[in-house]
Amino acid sequence: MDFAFTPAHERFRAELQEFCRKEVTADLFNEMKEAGEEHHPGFYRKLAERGWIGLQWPREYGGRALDNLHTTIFFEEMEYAFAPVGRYRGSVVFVGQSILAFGNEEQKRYFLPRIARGELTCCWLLSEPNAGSDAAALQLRAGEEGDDYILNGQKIFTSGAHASDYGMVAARTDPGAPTKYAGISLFLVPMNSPGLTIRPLWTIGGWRVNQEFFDSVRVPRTAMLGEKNTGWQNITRYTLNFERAAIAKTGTLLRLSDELTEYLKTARYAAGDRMRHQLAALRAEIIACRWLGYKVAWLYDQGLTPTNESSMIKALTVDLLYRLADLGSDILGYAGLLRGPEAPLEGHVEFLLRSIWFHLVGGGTPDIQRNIIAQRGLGLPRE
Amino acid sequence: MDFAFTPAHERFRAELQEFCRKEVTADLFNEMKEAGEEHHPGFYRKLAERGWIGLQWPREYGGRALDNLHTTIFFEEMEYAFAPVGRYRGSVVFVGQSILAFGNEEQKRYFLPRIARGELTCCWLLSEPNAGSDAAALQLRAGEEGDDYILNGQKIFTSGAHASDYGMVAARTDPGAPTKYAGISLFLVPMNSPGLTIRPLWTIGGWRVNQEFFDSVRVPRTAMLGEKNTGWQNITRYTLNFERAAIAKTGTLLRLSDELTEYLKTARYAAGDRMRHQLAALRAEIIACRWLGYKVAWLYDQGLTPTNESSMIKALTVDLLYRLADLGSDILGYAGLLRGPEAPLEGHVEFLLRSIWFHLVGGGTPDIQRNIIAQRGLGLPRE
Amino acid sequence: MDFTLSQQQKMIRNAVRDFFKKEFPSSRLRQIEAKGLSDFLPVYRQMGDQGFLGIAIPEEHGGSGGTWVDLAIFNEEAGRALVPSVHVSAVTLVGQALLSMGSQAQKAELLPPLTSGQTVITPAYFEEGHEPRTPELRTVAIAQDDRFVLRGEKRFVEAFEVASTLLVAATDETGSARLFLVPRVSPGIRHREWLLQSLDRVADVALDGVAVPREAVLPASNWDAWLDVVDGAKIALAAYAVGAAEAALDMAVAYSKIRVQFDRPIGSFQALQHKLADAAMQVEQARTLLYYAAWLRQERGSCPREAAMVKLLAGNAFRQAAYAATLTHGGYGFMEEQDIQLYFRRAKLVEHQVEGPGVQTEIIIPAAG
Amino acid sequence: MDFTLSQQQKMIRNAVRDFFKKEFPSSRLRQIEAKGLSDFLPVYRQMGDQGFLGIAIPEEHGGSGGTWVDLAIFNEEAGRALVPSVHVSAVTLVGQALLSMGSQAQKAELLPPLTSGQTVITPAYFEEGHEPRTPELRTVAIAQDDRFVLRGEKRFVEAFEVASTLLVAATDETGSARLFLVPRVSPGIRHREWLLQSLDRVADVALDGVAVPREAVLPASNWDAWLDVVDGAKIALAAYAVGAAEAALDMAVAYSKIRVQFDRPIGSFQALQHKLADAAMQVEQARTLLYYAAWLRQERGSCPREAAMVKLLAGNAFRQAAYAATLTHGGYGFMEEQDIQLYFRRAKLVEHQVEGPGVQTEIIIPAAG
Repeated sequence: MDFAFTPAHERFRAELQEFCRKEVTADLFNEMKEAGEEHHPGFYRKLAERGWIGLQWPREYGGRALDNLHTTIFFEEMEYAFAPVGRYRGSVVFVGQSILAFGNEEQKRYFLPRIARGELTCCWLLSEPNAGSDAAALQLRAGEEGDDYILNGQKIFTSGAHASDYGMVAARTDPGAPTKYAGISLFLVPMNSPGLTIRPLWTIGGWRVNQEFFDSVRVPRTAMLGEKNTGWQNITRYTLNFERAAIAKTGTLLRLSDELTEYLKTARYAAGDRMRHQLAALRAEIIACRWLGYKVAWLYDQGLTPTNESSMIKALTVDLLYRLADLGSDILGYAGLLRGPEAPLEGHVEFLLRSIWFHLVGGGTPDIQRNIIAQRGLGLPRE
Repeated sequence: MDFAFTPAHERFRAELQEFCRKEVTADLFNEMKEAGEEHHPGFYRKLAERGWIGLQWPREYGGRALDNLHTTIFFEEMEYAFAPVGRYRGSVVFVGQSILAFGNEEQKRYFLPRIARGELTCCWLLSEPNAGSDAAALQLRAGEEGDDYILNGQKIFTSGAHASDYGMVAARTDPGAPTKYAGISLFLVPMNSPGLTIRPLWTIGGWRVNQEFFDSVRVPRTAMLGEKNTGWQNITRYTLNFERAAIAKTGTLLRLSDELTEYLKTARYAAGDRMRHQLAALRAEIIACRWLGYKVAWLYDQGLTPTNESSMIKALTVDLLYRLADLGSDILGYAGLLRGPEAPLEGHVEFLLRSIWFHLVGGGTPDIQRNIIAQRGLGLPRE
Repeated sequence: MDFTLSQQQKMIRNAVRDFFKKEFPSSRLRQIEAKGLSDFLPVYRQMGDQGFLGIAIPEEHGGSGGTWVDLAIFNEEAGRALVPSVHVSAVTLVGQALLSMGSQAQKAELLPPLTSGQTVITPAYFEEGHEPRTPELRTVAIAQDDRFVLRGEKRFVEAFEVASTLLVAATDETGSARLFLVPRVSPGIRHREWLLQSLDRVADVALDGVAVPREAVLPASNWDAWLDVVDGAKIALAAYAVGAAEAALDMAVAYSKIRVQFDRPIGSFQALQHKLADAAMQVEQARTLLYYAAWLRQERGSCPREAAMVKLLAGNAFRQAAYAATLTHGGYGFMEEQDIQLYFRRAKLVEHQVEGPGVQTEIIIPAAG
Repeated sequence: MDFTLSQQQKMIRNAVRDFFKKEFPSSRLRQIEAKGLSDFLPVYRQMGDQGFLGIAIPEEHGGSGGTWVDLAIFNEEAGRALVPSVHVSAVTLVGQALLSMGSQAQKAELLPPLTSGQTVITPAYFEEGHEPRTPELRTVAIAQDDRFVLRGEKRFVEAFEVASTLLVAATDETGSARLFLVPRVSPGIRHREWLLQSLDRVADVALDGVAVPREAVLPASNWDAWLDVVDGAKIALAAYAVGAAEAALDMAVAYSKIRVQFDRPIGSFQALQHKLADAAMQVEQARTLLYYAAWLRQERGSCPREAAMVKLLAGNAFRQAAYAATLTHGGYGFMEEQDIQLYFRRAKLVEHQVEGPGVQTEIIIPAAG
């Protein structure tokens, strides 16, 4: 047992903090409003310039060959600073990590360095109108035609489809497979492909997600990521676990609980003292989750696949996000309902309460996480 | 909408309070310890003398022909006084009400007046070692032999089996029925029948329940209660709903929340003020449940079968009992763990935390109640 | 005891429900979210024409008569349709305040246009740093000659955008909290508009030496009487919350019956069933207490503890039902184009409206004296 | 960073687990529940022989050495087996107090028999009406000649029945809180025994002019140093809670796999799965924080906030896991003859032991100064 960070970790954290102090500005947010998602190309470029994209990737693919704890520290500090890392998550974790985990050498050599240089952004297309929690029921069809695959169907709820160069698309390549879990393959599809239409879906969280219509979208055979018909296995073994751990927003939890603690110190009122104790109880859970997040990163560094822990950290942190936003709203009182950067705590509590749904639903609902914990973690029988 | 009690209700309540002030004594509890259940024959006799058994039954069966609100008020006041009404519940509500609901004229004329006079006590035998939540899976067999039925099998978790004259026993009369829900019948069985053995099972709540072994217990055909093979329908339509509404211990909730409020007034300490607010939030729910309990009684008075509401009041009150006991323990601090009548609040909080399981499990677990609310109340589909 | 609505009450409920179904579909709410309350005024006036706004105001004052139970029925339906709560501000707070504290002249002049929906008067009583239910207001009203001059800052004034007049709570020279009718366009009034999570608009209002005539004060006004009005409005708002909670639950139940995942309706999954069963229990609990509190208010008058209890429970029920219902809709739940999100975005607001959740437990079990 | 146990730590864990499996089956616990702690002493002495009691006490003082992480490992296993927490009283509180505040003579005389399990000294520091963590004790120690005379009343003294000596917290003439070693059989000591929900026994102890020699005081004792000892014991107890929680959860998981209702294992029901998943998450959360806090205590010394956090979380985890696990057992859950109830009956106790739940949040975020 050793809970110490290395000096390299500490230096990295300090560097991130310094960077965010300088670079995370109000302008950034104003400019993002147009983009419609938590992403800012200029800011993203700066991250690339610092060498902070692909921290955990081998040097031969443009990475820095650092441990996964660096990535966890990166997210924590970025979230603490409310820095925009939405497309970073999509490009680097959901897609980039997947390419590293089960892509072929050619794909790794093509995509990873470009992602690391900030030249190429990605998004991840799994859900369909009729395949949400039951993602394996997806129906988007990829049929073979000569050396190509032709994609037909729909995807929905995709973050950043409109801001990405490539999409990682889960498609059905063998409709006759014995189970729905067999016969799924993944493809890396240029988002500007002919036949691919993107419709914005606006969320109450302010950011947009998208619905995509694939009308005979043609990709070469080489666009396939991972072995044919093993897509579902790769998704559940790799991508979804990466996703779950990466959306556990410990940094946001730390920041908002710090700010609410400060708020209670300055704005004293009768109910505040009582809420201070509720906040303290949440704080204990937040600190526990912080270390659970480090543990998940460390498990990856050990070459393990922490499926159970990834579901746990996701379920725990989203529950904390919701409870913190709700308590925060009570702490701020009516003022906690005001929108915008001039509202108390720059409107972050209000925004979190409204945007909580990205975290609740993304990477699988709380019910799905609990199913996984019960069945994989505790070994309870399926129905 | 009218939430007023009649003068008769008010008088009745005052009468009950006066009676309890006089009759609920420390001796009562000391003497009950031997009996091993929340029942005291002397006290029970006094209830009968007052005419308080069978309040809601027709006069022709020895009842008082009063509305069900009287019964609800009766339980509330008795529970408020911590008076022993365990065998009352079993005899009058679980069994007596069932006889009234679906017994034949002869059974009504035989049993109800005797119960009302306090001469005859009853218990209700449903669960079996392998049929708990899935009560309809019961296997105790009642085979026909001439004019008799021969009962073989086991029952378990029976309150008051050792203190009852008759047991209402659910038994399988048609093992070949197409579903487990068909082929069940109910019998009124003398608890001193040859072949019937009673083994005590001691609970952490201090009271005993029992396990019963039926070794060729013979009862006449006339012992059957309700139509043959319709037992399950009667149980779910009547008995379980009676049971659920009757074990919603609003009186206990009112009493303990009153006492804890008083305690917080006198024993002031830093954490107390915070807990006062938690107690207040529970208090609001308790008052809501009190009226929900009256509503259930009133629905019965309208000739309705409030299945959904009975499950709700049971699930809500047991959850409140647990949360109140847990909060009460925190309010009292370490002293809340002390056993016995010299402990704070006469040990009632400690006892409730330990005996909560009677209420949690009795009449069906919280999960079972929620299944009923979802499927019957909201009309959601079964799996 | 009787837990049913009377025939007349059922008629009210059906009339209100039909009216909102026709006149207030969700498209109308979206329009108001985009453009503000002025787009609501035509419907609001129709509500006045239908007599809905006059419920629990005596006919002699231009009201429709009826009881607090009737008012609860109306608000339950208003909540079900997520109708903007202008009526709570203008009638249940201001109207009732006029009834209990106003002069004959004030009642005669102001109540009829309030109950007809022709006029909106909105209360301005929240202040920064004000400890709820204490009369220590920082806004002051100084008597000068034949006028009062008001100075201070009020926060979170609802329906400001459509109000002709504000009912401002201020401390007079004797140190008592009094209520003053202040035209919204008075010189010395500045305001700043905020957008809420719900996309409703509220205003912070600065009164910088606003002069009103002596008759602008509600003659019988005092802080206790105002708190009693607040208690009444809490019951109305609790009814709104119960109706909204049930509507959200209904939508979730309906959706969960038709949405198929894993080859079965999602409503057949036990975890979802229990989530919705929990919401149903909370709604039932809140509704039972609601009608008790409304009845008590009608029969006994003041009932601060019950008002606090039901505000707390109904607020919780709405918040939790809206959460469970939105979650039931999965990814669709938080898309703007879906209606369920309208409920979620308003749940927390209703908890804070009129009087926030933090103070209710204080009323239910006050600190030992 | 490293989240694994070292080889040596794994050996400790296995040794302790095997020991308790063999020497402390549930039948032994039931025996102690019936007859009291004297029936536990033989096992306790064996624990001393095995070196378990000396963990985190330096070898020079008769301890086994090792770290706070090792101590956490030991306590996790003790909690798993529900071993009476005499070691927390006698070693983690009193032993550590002697280490940090005792004289060389006291350490030399008392630590070896404490770590060998030959002697039990138990702390007496709770008082009626005492506001936790404040030094205002009502028990006083007045210096008279070569003695201190103690007067006051202590509550909830654990392990009193087997203790030779009490470590009594009392206020001296300068107003400082000090610690005194007081033989249990001293003239002037009266006690009253209580039975707890867990069927453990605790004593209220009255000190009615109990005289002890000058050397009975721990020379470096003061309230802050004592609170630091308390913080350490909270980490140990949190470990106990985590182990107990996991054991209860394990029992529930095992039972739910074999218990069949509705023709399927009850563990296949989603509602039950989610209940147990929630418990598993709480245990994981608490355990992660536990090892962080133990490590921090070892590396940095004092860590009151982390100790408070882990006491709170681990207490919650144990209570909720025990509740869920008992409920999983249905009607069997609360039968005396079943083992799962042993966990439920102790969960609330562990929350209150050493320092109750009410004070932990106060430590995590103190009131603004």
